[in-house]
Amino acid sequence: MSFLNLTRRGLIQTGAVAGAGLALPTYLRADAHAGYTNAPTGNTVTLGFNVPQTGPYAEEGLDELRAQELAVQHLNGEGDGGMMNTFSSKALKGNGILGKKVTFVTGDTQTKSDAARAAAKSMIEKDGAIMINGGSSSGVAVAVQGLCQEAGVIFMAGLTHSNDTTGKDKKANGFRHFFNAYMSAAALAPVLKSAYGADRRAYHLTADYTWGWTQQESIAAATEAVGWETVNNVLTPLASTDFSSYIAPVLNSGADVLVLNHYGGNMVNSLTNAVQFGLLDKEVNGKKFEIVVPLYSELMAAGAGANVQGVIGSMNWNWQLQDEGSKAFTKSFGEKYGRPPSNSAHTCYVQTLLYADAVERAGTFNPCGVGEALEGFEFDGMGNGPTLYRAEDHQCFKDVLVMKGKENPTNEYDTLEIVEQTPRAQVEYAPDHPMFAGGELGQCNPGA
Amino acid sequence: MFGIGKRDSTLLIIVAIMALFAPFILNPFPTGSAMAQFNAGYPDLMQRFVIFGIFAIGFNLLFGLTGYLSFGHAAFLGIGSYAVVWMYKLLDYNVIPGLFLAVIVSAIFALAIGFISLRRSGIYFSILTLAFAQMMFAISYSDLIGRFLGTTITNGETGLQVYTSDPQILIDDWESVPHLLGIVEMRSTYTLDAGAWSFDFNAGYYFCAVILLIMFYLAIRIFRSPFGMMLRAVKSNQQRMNYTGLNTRPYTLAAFVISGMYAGLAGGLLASMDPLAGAERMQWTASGEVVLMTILGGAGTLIGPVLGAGFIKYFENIFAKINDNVLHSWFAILPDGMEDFMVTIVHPFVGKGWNLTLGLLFMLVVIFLPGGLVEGGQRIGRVFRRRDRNAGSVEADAAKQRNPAAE
Amino acid sequence: MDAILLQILNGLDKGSAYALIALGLTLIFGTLGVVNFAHGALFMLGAFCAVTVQKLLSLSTITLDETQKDFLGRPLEIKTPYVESWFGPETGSLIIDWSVPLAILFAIPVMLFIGYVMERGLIKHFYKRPHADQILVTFGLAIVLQEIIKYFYGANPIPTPAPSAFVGSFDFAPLLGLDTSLAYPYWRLVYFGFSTLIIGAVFAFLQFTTFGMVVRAGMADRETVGLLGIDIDKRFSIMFGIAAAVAGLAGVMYAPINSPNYHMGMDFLVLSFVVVVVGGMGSLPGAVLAGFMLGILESLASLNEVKAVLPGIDQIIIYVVAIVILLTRPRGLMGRKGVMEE
Amino acid sequence: MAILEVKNVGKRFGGLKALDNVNLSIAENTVHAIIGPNGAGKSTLLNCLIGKLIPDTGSVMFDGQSVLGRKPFEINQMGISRVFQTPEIFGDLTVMENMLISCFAKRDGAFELNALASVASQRDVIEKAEHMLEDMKLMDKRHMHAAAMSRGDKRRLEISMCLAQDPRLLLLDEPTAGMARADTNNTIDLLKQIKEERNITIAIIEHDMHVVFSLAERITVLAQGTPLVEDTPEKIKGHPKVREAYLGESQDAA
Repeated sequence: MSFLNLTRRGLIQTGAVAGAGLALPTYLRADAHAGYTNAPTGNTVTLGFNVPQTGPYAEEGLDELRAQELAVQHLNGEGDGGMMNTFSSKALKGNGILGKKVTFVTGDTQTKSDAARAAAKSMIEKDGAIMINGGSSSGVAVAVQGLCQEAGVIFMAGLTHSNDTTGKDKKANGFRHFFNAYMSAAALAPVLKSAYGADRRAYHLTADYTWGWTQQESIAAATEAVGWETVNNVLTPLASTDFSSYIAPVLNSGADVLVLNHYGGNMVNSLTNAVQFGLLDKEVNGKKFEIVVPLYSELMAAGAGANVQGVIGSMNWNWQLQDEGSKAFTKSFGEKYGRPPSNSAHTCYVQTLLYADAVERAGTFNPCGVGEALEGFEFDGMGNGPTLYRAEDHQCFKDVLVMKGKENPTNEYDTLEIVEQTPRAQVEYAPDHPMFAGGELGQCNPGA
Repeated sequence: MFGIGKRDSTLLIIVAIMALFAPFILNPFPTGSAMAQFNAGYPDLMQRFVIFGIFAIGFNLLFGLTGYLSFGHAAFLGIGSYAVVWMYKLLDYNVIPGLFLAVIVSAIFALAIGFISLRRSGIYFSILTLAFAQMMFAISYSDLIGRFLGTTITNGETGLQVYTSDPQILIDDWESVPHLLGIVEMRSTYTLDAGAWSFDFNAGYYFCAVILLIMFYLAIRIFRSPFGMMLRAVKSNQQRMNYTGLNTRPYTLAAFVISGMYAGLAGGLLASMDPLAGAERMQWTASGEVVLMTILGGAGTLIGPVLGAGFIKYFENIFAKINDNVLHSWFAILPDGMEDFMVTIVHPFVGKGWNLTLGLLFMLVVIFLPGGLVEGGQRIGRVFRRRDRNAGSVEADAAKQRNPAAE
Repeated sequence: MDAILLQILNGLDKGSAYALIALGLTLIFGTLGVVNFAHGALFMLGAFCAVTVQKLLSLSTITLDETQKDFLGRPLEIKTPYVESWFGPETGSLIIDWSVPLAILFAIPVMLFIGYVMERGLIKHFYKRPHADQILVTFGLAIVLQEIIKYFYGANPIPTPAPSAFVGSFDFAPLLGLDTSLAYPYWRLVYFGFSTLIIGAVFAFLQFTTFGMVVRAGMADRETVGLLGIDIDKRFSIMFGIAAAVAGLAGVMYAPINSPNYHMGMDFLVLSFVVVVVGGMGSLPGAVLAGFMLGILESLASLNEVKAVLPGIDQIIIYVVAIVILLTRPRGLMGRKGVMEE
Repeated sequence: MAILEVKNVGKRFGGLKALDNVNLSIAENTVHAIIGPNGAGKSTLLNCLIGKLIPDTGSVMFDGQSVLGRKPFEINQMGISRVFQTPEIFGDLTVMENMLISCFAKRDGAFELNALASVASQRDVIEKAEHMLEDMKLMDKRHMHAAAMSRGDKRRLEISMCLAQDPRLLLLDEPTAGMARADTNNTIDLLKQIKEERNITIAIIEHDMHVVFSLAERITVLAQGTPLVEDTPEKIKGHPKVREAYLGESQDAA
């Protein structure tokens, strides 16, 4: 055995030399001293925007892409500057990043881990992208985050709401601006209690995949803490399009609240089906029956139409916020694209600026330097009030919005209204919280 | 040579040369140029070309020869990937044990699924294989077995990956990514800059390419063997086979298992290049993709499936990345109005519209080239080689064996 | 007990959708011998007929309201649908409210036409081609159709509500003398009724009209009917149109149940093939029977009591049933010998 | 001595009695014809002999072994080859390949996983196949796709493939059905030649009296699922029962 080991190690030593000899030139071809993947050469730097462009989340991906394009414009000093004017850090000057003009490449995640990794790899290997930004599912975020860790580039996660992204699957090269299931639940529970009372019996329908599980776990724990009882939790297949057979039994279960731990098409359909069954018109246990959707998005609300009316949920950000940052972003996005930005657009926009800012402050594109600049970074002026990128798990902490479907929308974008802006302190948790346990951030990897 | 005929040797040598020089062939445009968008010579895509080539070759051994259309082959692809990642988790990052396990496990599954499904033929067989694969997809996607046992088998939708807490009993300090026997890391890449051009030579790609060549060689051997002839006989006339004293079942089952092993190997290689195994690799869309690859390239031909695989993967990875910015840069030389006009015209077909282009090409190919891309190649070949028509193309035989009228 | 009744009811409703789609598919697949991967796309086109009618009826004049502001602080645009200005607000909004049933009138000619054109322009040339080629061309067509819809309507689902008269649910419990609730949505009951009507109509058409009789004869033995000097090809084109219309109508009425999106056809594609094959190739009654059977079994498998014993069974029940049936009955429930078995 | 012994075989399809107490014995090295009007049960009987159908009663012994319950390929491997009414050949394969398959089946049995050996290296099989094609005058067509041949050639190929297996019993099911007169005569000549050159038992089911009387040494007449009479052709020709049951109507039909 030891002989074998020796041989192996011997092989490896020669191998390591050969490997290094093979590996080095790729990443160092431009700047022999940089020592990190895709060190930018010349006067441009390339960002990689990896969003779903086909498949069910294509519309969301499109909105993310719009925001990212806008961010690039602002970084390059075009347009009105948007949130760069309200951002508390003043490192960005509108002359690109570190004086290099920003260009970008795009990829299609198809909302599939494989395709997302292929697209990210192509941007890293072929186009020399220095960072990857975007996406709209937790599975994809975890997959691409792992890839970026291995490749040695920074990953800004886009829309990913699963606890795992900065929990058991967290990575040193990955950062998440979006909130997570735990924070949604922590923000929602008090509002739900005050709106519907403490004596409620909740029936959960949960999409049968990682995000659904963590969302259900979080909201159940938070609502139980305010006195609610969880009557049942039913896992629904992701591929379901018709949720009638899961909704039919709800009325006879003795529950008076239905919690839909669904996202995207699942949520649009399950909510539509639930309203069809007339759940919202019923009275159970002497109380009006209610539906809760822990994670909302503008596009889902648009897809579900009138069915969202009166239904409470949470969001990372909304264009109706009245702080200066949100107003500036909504204005410049609205003027360019004729529509208000979605919360995933906001996340991707902010992440692009934050990345650029971190590079400026670190004075290098080296992911380790950038990571260091982002870790523990506190700032304001990007919507959601004072914000922290926590060093321990790279989760962002900021105010969370509790939303409600608007009863009488005046136009197609006016589907949701802000019920409460839950302060950051209320949604914070310890880095070693059991729902986030199991993973390790590891060391930052600069690649080559 | 190598126990195969002259034409087949020629084909094998051509494929070998193409594989060897792929980094040059696939990167014909200077890096900075507008056309560089069409370059496909970067490690990830080159790896995908050969891996899906292996998958399609294997699928063709079943479908192209016996005519049995499996709609669940992606199940074996997924199994192969899971097997390799499990070996990473239990042993270390060496890819070899995992690849062996991938082939063995996929063979076992193929044996079981094939044994049951091959009791039926035609569309009934297709639906049986589809049903098995979709079941396996659902089970993996929600990790039903893992949940039942209270542990993790597939890690659900996130995909199976290596955590530092895994046993990894053979791990050494230097190991952090998949490697071949400790000799070379799969991601090692040497980049050759030649003037405005740049070419990537990636260890993982060459590893896959060598395996592709071996698998291609084996496929040639199978095609030209009595066994391969029997498989074509199955497709042609099962009744006559039975009354010629031949038992069709073990032939089809053997073909199914071999082709499942190819798929398992391909899946294993995917995880060898990129240490992650996701459930969507098993979904019916993935099974459908290999069917399309094979038909598109030319079912029943040797090289067709490889071409089909390359074609589809090229569109998925190259066309999807062409956004409006790129379009504007292409047409920048035109006057402003013309530029915008051209961008508007091309816009629906690229970027997020890449599916549309692919769909249209499927239709065009099948309408105008009934024998798939191979037939296209032959037609071009015929134009160039009118003088010695008799020599024919290497693929002519195989193409002719396509069923002229299946009805 | 009430839970089981409710699931059976729900299964009938789901099953009616499956049956309707499978019926159209069988008309093409089991009779013309064409593997039509674009059938799901036809269903999707039907649903988008409903969306289109809703959008057309909602075409509006725009006036600016200076007292209200939009999100950029500009005067708010107030939209008044033309139909409201033509017929008065009440009749106008009633027309918009009933856009889905109205869409049936729109969808029938449109889908017949699409089906007819598809057959004449494309499918016709593939009758003699291998099934593999049919798969490739119809799959390509399905992608093209859904990408076209995506281009014009976007990827997001579009809410297409049923008339407000059908909002809410009907409680069967008092009817059956049960003391719990057995509520089922009105629109789904309508869907069930509509599907049975269409299924009945198709069977009646094939059974009692000369046209139908010729087509049935052609299904059984195409050559002989051709020899009789009957232009069977033309009738088959019309059958293709009818199959498309059946799929389209299934889609129109489905729109209020789930907001239509461009890939809904692909979601139904695999399922509809399973239904048709379980029913047995070439058998219309088989397709209908299998549709209802799978719908009911799927619903029953999602009973909490069942899931407690077999977690995840609802995800795989369709496939388990398909495997069991195909292994015990070689040609599905009612399949004919020799159809798509080569 | 009898190579095939059919005893008390009966077969019903629902209410229809297709075969009723059939006894038949085919002697080695003879050409034995089974004739009878439509619906007499000829095809049913044949299918019982080759494993496609299993009779309800009775036994079928081939060379002392029962064939009942065996699968078609097993019965073939016992030494019974069958020629179909419409030639069953591998249409997508070349004539040579058709012949090779037959030869491989003879050499390697029902299944052999020789996936890596090249066909070209199997000299013994190739020689045998070529020899057979030469014998049967198909050598010049060996590169043709079998489906592209004339009906007569397809029949010739099918018979050759059966012969390549050196069967002990060759079953022919209306080998000239639907053929032009010239093709029919060719087929008759071919079968005569086979009969003369090879030690082989031939059982032939035929409608066409011309074929039957040109070839058969013994004839069994089947009517309504049961054997009416068995004798030499000369005797059968004059047999009043046969005339009554069969010949009168069939001469026009042929």
